[in-house]
Amino acid sequence: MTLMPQLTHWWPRPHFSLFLLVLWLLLVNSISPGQVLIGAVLGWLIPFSTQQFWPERPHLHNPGRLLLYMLRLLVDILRSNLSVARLILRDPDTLTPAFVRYPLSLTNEFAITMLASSISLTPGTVSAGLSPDRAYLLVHVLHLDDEDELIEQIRERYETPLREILE
Amino acid sequence: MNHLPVLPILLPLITGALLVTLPRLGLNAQRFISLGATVAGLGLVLWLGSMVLEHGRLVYALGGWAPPFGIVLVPDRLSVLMLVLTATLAVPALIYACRGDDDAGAHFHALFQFQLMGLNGAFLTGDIFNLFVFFEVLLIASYALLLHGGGTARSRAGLHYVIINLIGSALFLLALGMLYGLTGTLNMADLATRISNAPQADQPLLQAASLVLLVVFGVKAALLPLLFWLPRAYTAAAAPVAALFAVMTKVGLYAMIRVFPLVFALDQPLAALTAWQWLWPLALATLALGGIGVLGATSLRNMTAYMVIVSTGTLMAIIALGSTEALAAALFYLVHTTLLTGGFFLFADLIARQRGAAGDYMVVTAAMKDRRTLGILFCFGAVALAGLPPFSGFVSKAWMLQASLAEGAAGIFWPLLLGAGFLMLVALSRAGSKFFWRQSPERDHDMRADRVRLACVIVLVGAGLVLSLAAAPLMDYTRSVAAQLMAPGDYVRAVHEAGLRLTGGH
Amino acid sequence: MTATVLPIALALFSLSLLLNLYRLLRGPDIVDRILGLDTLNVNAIAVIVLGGIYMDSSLIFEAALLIALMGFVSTVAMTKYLVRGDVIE
Amino acid sequence: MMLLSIVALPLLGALITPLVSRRSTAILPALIAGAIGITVVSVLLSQAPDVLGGAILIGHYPWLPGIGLSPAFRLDALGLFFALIIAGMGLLITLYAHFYFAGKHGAVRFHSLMLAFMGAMLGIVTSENLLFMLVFWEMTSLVSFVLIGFHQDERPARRGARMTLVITGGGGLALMAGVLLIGNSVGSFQLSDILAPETALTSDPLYPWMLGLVLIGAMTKSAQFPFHLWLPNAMTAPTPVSAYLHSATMVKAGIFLLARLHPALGDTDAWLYSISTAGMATLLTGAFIAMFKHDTKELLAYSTVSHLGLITLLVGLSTRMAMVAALFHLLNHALFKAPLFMMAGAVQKATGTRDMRRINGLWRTLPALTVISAVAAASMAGLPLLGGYLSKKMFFIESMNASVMPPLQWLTPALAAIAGLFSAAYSFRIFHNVFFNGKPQDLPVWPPKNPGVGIQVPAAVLALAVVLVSWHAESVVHGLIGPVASAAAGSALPDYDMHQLHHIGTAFFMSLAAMLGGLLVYMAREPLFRLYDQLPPADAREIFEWLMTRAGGTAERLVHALENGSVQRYIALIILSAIVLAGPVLLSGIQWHGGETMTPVDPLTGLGLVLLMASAVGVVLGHHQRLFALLLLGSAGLFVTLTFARFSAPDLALTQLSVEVMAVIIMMLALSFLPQTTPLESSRLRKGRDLGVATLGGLGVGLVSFAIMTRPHSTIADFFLSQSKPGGGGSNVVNVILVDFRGFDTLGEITVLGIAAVAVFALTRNLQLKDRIPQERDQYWASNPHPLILRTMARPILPIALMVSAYIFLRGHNMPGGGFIAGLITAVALSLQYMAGSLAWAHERMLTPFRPLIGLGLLLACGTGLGSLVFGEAFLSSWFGHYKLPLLGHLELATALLFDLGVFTTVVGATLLILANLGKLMTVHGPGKEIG
Amino acid sequence: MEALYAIAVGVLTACGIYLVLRGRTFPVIMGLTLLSHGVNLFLFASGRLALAAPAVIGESADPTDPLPQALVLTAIVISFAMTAFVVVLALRAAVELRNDHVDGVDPEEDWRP
Amino acid sequence: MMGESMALPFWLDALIALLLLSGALVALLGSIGLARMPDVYMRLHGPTKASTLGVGATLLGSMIWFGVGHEGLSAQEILITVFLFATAPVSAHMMARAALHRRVACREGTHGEPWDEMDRLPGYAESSPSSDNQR
Ligand code: NA
Ligand code: NA
Repeated sequence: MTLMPQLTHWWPRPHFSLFLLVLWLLLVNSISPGQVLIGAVLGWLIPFSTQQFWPERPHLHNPGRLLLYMLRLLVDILRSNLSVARLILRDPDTLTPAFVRYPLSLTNEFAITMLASSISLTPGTVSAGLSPDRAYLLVHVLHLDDEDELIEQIRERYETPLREILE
Repeated sequence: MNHLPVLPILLPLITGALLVTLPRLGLNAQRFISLGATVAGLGLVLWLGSMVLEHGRLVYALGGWAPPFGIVLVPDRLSVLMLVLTATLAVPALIYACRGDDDAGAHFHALFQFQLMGLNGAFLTGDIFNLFVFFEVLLIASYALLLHGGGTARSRAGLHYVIINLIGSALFLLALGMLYGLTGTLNMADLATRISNAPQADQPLLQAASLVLLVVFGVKAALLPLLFWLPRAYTAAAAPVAALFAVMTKVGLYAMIRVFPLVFALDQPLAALTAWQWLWPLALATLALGGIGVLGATSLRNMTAYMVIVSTGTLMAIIALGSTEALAAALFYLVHTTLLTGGFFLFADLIARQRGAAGDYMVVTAAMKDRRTLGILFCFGAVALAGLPPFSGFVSKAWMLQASLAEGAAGIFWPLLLGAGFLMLVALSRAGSKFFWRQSPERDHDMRADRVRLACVIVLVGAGLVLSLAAAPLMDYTRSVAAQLMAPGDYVRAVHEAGLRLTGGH
Repeated sequence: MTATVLPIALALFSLSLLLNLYRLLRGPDIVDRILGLDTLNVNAIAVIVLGGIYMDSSLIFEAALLIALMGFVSTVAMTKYLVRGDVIE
Repeated sequence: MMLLSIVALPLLGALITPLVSRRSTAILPALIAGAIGITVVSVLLSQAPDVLGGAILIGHYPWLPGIGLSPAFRLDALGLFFALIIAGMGLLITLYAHFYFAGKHGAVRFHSLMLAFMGAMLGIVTSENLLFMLVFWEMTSLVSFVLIGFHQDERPARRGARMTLVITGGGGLALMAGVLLIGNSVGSFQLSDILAPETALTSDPLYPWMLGLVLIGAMTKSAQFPFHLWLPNAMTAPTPVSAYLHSATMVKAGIFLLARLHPALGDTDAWLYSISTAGMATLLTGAFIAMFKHDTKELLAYSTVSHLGLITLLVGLSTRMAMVAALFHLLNHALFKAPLFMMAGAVQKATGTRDMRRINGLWRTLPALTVISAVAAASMAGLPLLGGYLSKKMFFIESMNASVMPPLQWLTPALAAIAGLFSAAYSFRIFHNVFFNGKPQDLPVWPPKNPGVGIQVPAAVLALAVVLVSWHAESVVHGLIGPVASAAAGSALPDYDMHQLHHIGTAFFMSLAAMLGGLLVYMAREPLFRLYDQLPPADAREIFEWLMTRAGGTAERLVHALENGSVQRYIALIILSAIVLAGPVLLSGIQWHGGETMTPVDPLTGLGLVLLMASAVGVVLGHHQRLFALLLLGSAGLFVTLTFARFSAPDLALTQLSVEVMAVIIMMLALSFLPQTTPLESSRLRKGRDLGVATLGGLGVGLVSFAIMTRPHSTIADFFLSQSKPGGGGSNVVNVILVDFRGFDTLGEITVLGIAAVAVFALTRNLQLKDRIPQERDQYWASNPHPLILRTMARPILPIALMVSAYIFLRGHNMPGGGFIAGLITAVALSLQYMAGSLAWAHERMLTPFRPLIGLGLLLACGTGLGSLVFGEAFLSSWFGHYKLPLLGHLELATALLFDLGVFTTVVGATLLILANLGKLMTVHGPGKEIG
Repeated sequence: MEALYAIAVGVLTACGIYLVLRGRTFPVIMGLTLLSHGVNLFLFASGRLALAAPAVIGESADPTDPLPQALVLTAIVISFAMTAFVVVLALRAAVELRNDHVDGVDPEEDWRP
Repeated sequence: MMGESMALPFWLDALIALLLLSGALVALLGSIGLARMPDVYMRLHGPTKASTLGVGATLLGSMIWFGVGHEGLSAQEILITVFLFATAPVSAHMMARAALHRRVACREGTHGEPWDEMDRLPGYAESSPSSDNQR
């Protein structure tokens, strides 16, 4: 059913196949040869048969840095939650919410997505929209102190690393 | 191991699945496959019938799991009667459909096969939850078939039909929950045993379950306050579908006479059941309403739909008497009325096709090209349906009247039955004279009736005569069916023994 | 210690569920309600997992997994419906 | 065989006639009919000596002995007498009809029907089995219906036919009831048993019913007041039909029946009063009205009504010779009325009309017919020495002898005399008005032409018979009527003193008075006509039609008041039925708490259930805002899932969850095209009613659920738990039940899903929507349907979800999961691609043969089941095995997995087929493009 | 617990019945869904309520009755199929009849999709 | 009910307890935000971050609890966590987009105007009220 009309690559996504194999082994909670075989077969078969659904192949320049980026993001998430907690428990009237347009310099779709997600997961910001020409992200800020600082922070912490990793 | 009992379910299932698998198959190929399977199905059930005649009753344990744990099919005389009746109706209905009705929408043949599968399954199963499942199979197929061809009337009637049956299904599940919660089993024979041994404290709940089941089956069988979905649905359906639907109301009836005598009346007379005591007045009211409806109908299809109600009212009233003889008479009448009303649905369509925009409405139009043939056919059919001699309607009516007299129920039943017959006579004579005698002065319709369609109608209407001529063996058979039904202990024993055989072999 | 904390955690999540349902019922906008339902789904995952620890069984963790998947898909479907008036086009 | 042939020959003839002669003007049908008539008459005559001597010939042909329905024939004097009239008349009518129809269409049809009728009529009079007699009885009604409607394009013909059928058919049903009562009481439907002296029906408690029902049958057939209305309206039939059916034969069937059953049912006061009253009323009504009819056939029809009344009255009188008089008059009536009808037919042919005000002085044109008619009319008028006079005089004598209501002893003879007077008057009229009475006036056929000799021959034969019977009255009465009457009375009658008839006594003067009175009335006809015209017009046909229309209309209204097309009412009725039926049973002394100890409520579960209820109530309260209600429905689904999870049903939780999401998406897809809000249109009353029904229903279900849960439980579950592993090869018992123990249910279940998907495909196939309603005022749609962020994130989700799906599928047999859930996960993952991309985008990327997928899934599941047949096992028998493979280690193979794969495939195919076809509705895919 | 559960079943059923009696297709369909929830929970309870006793061999000492679970599973699937169908049918009826009243006749006005 | 016989090292037990408790607290915080905040855009913040994190912490706790001696390491929790973190922003984005599309008002005093340049706004470029039904 998901076998597409045009199969272009016999092994479209080696990394992803590996990820699926690990996922499988974790799911079945076993590393018996049989399960490895099944996991490997599925890990190849599923990306193979659905490759047309995921046509873009983002070339990771530096997988290690991506991992690092994730880690930093995680820390940011934790931090952001503490700050958001304070905000939430404050009297909402004292908050100064804002919509901020963040000018994008990224062009890669995956990178934009990653950026938008990072923004949403981190302190007091939610990416609320993307302009059709992908010129800027509309960001809703729960409590805005300084718009420029916020934009600069995002650019420095997320956009720049992402451009380096993904573009 | 003899697998015959399961084949009447599998054959249409596989045929239907095959037709769905090959959606680009040409119409003629579909017809060929569908018709072949239906005819083969007729052969199959006849063969099964001969085996049942030989053994009385077969018990087929699916998956080899002993009852009451696994699902069993228990083809007995009643099953065979219903199976053969369905197949007999299905063949001409399908042939009729193959003349063009099947092309009015998608997947007619697959749906038709699934419908047969559901019907056959319902007639064969010995497990009450499995009965529910087959009810759903036949219902979903019937929803689709009812809507086959499209149009506003169908959408409207279909919506009602579907919603009401969904509520019926919910009630069915409710009753099943009650039964399982109190007995812990689903096999009908086992249920019977457990219910007859149930503690006194559970009796009100079990009775309530039986009454909910009465409502469920009553919706399908068209019992009075539950039947109002029927006239429009049957009037709106495509002719071959309506013809097949003639057997659909009988499924509800089948379920009644399958479940109640066996499951709830193992150790008490049927007539003592609360459900049965309700059935009597409600059925009589149904009969009365059907008669009035026949008189008030404005189209032949609508009239036939009300004749279906008359017939179900009659049937339920007579089975409500609870005697073997009454049951036998009812079963004979069931065969007669199913084939005849089925044939009449086709006939109404045949006429409608000849009369242009007037359709089967009872208005005056130009003369039909084939009005001689059609008129004679109408005459025969009307006579048979109204219960006049020499056709099977008369035979069955005479029998039912006698059986009800023996039960001391003549005082109410006779006037109603005879009165309904009278109203049918009035209505049919009016319809006939409008269709065939009265013509507006415009130019005659010059289209001839399709010969194959005509033949299908002749076959079904002719059943009235055939059933009358072959009444003696059929009556013997329905007597034996009734006798078997009224001895539920044998059923229970047979299933129990089959269970023992299987567990012994395990 | 886990045993002590578990009921407290469950109680806190129950409170969360209540607050989510409040938002779902209260609105005012349909987006608020969707948000309420989405959060309800997320918290239900935690409740299931805590229930699993409580019953010492990970048997129902697939249910949590499915809630994550299904909750996401239904949120997407609903927001898409709001924006496009259609879900699949 | 001989008995059978009497009935069978004409019936066979009826079938053969249309087959052998295709031209409807051919002579062949008449020849066949004639030959059959002659044969039957000969057969009857050959038996006459024996039968009249008292022999009773009986032949049995067992058919349905179980319900007493077997053809059995009987020829006794009574039957022979009637059979001879039927066959003999039939012969003459055949001859007459041949000339009547000469050159006209319809002869074949007519002869065929006539033969059918003759056979049926012979069947009635020769039936030994009373139940089987009904077959013939109804057949005569039906044939008569068709014959009356012979001229289909004439409105009166159609109406007359219908009226006849309704009245006689209805009477037949009453008769059926009566016959069944008799048969039940006697224990047999054979006349030999019923008429046996030891049978005591008259003391049966149901006797009044038997008599009443039989009487209704007889009265409708024999056109007795008030059922007589059909007969005049039946005159629209061709004249041979009127002459045969409606004067000579069919209308006598009722009288035959009374005569036949007289031994069993007669000799009671009930018999006497009911029958003689009916007869007298008919006699008077018919005679009176006949006088005022200007149409020859109508006059004759009312005259027939009157004479039938007379005969009925005689049958009802309990005097010793009444039966003789009745039968003798019956013979005379047949002989004189038939030629008069034939005359009417011939005159119509000659003049083109039947209106006596226009037909005059035909004696010049039709001299022979004038003579014939003179004889017949004289006999009808009761002119001395003719048969009619004799039988009528017998009637007068019997009316005086009768011991009806002693205080009113004079009444019967007085009424009889009045009837005789009118009878004489109309007899004069029909003769005088037609053949004399000046010149014809503007006839349609001018000059009147002689229709030929042939058509007059049968009438002449009958006129001759009138003379002969009159001449030899004594021997006819002694030799024929006597034995017949004995047979009818059930015992031998004393010799009838024929000299009494020639005696000049009271009866003679009554006859004379009637004659003269009749003459006077006839002379004074013009003022009488004017007087009659001033009576309020009471056209039976109009009344009948009005009644029928009214009945139809009332029925229609009544039915539509009940079946009013409101499904809300139907649903309420269904639910109320369940409540009303089950409610009282539950309330009568049930112990709600079954005795088992209850599980204590833990707060979390309690909260979950409360939230579930809150969601449900929220759906109700918020249902006017549809999307909102849908969200709450989703929430309710979530809490149902949690409930299942809490109460140890992980499989259910998984299934409920996946199904819920799918269902909500499907509902949302549909909601795109539906109004977003539900109007506030229920009245307060309606809401109250619904709330009441809902409360009762919910209360009932809740209480029953409680009652069940608190009762002890013993189930077959132990078997499943113990056999799941060793027998089914899986440790997830629910899954083993689904794919093995009760795999057949699952097969049915996926079939339902597959059918539903195919049905959705069929429903949406020609439904193309390019347009939809705005959700709210000034609503417009975003132009970008596929936001980038969603699109990007959806891509990796698909393979991961498929992996999860594979995992859920493979572990299903041992752990919660299985083909169904895996299928839904796959479907949901793909539907996310529909949402993030588009239908077209997704479909470019996959083969989309969803229907084949459904079919293949079903075939796979079914094929797995069939596989076991090869090994001699029952359908769906499972097989599993454990293998130890080198390198790979432990491996378990089970057919159940294959079955589950079928389930998986069907579910994926069905779900996607539904989604895709709903999704395509607003998408321009090109007209009629099929998806799936 | 049984009592509360029974109340929940009753409330679901009552809500379902009330909605099923509405005049527009969409609430009716939602009512049918609620009704089937109620009925499924009812059927489920026919095997009695058991905590932490899934019918998976080896998972618990005294597993609950698995049969009602299998029945409810079948019922869920069937009612899903039926819901899908009736939704589409309601849609089709609304398009063809130009209103979404269950009887196909809008008491107020015609609505055009 | 829970396997209390299982002896966990104290620090692990404490870690699990901490994770569960803090997770529940954080999640509750998110829900409080959902309930308390004055407009839909502000309400989005709580669930998107706090609930996701809270549930994530709970899942981590569960993973450790089951991983250490109960049933072995199970992937479901990892998968769920990853999945939640991946999808929460998307959901939030979609919801915000929907709210914007529906022109749900933001609280008084919100800085910035999301709708000021209608044609420049996400998803609005090619759409106008007059052409709403033509696609
Ligand atoms: Na005249
Ligand atoms: Na769409």
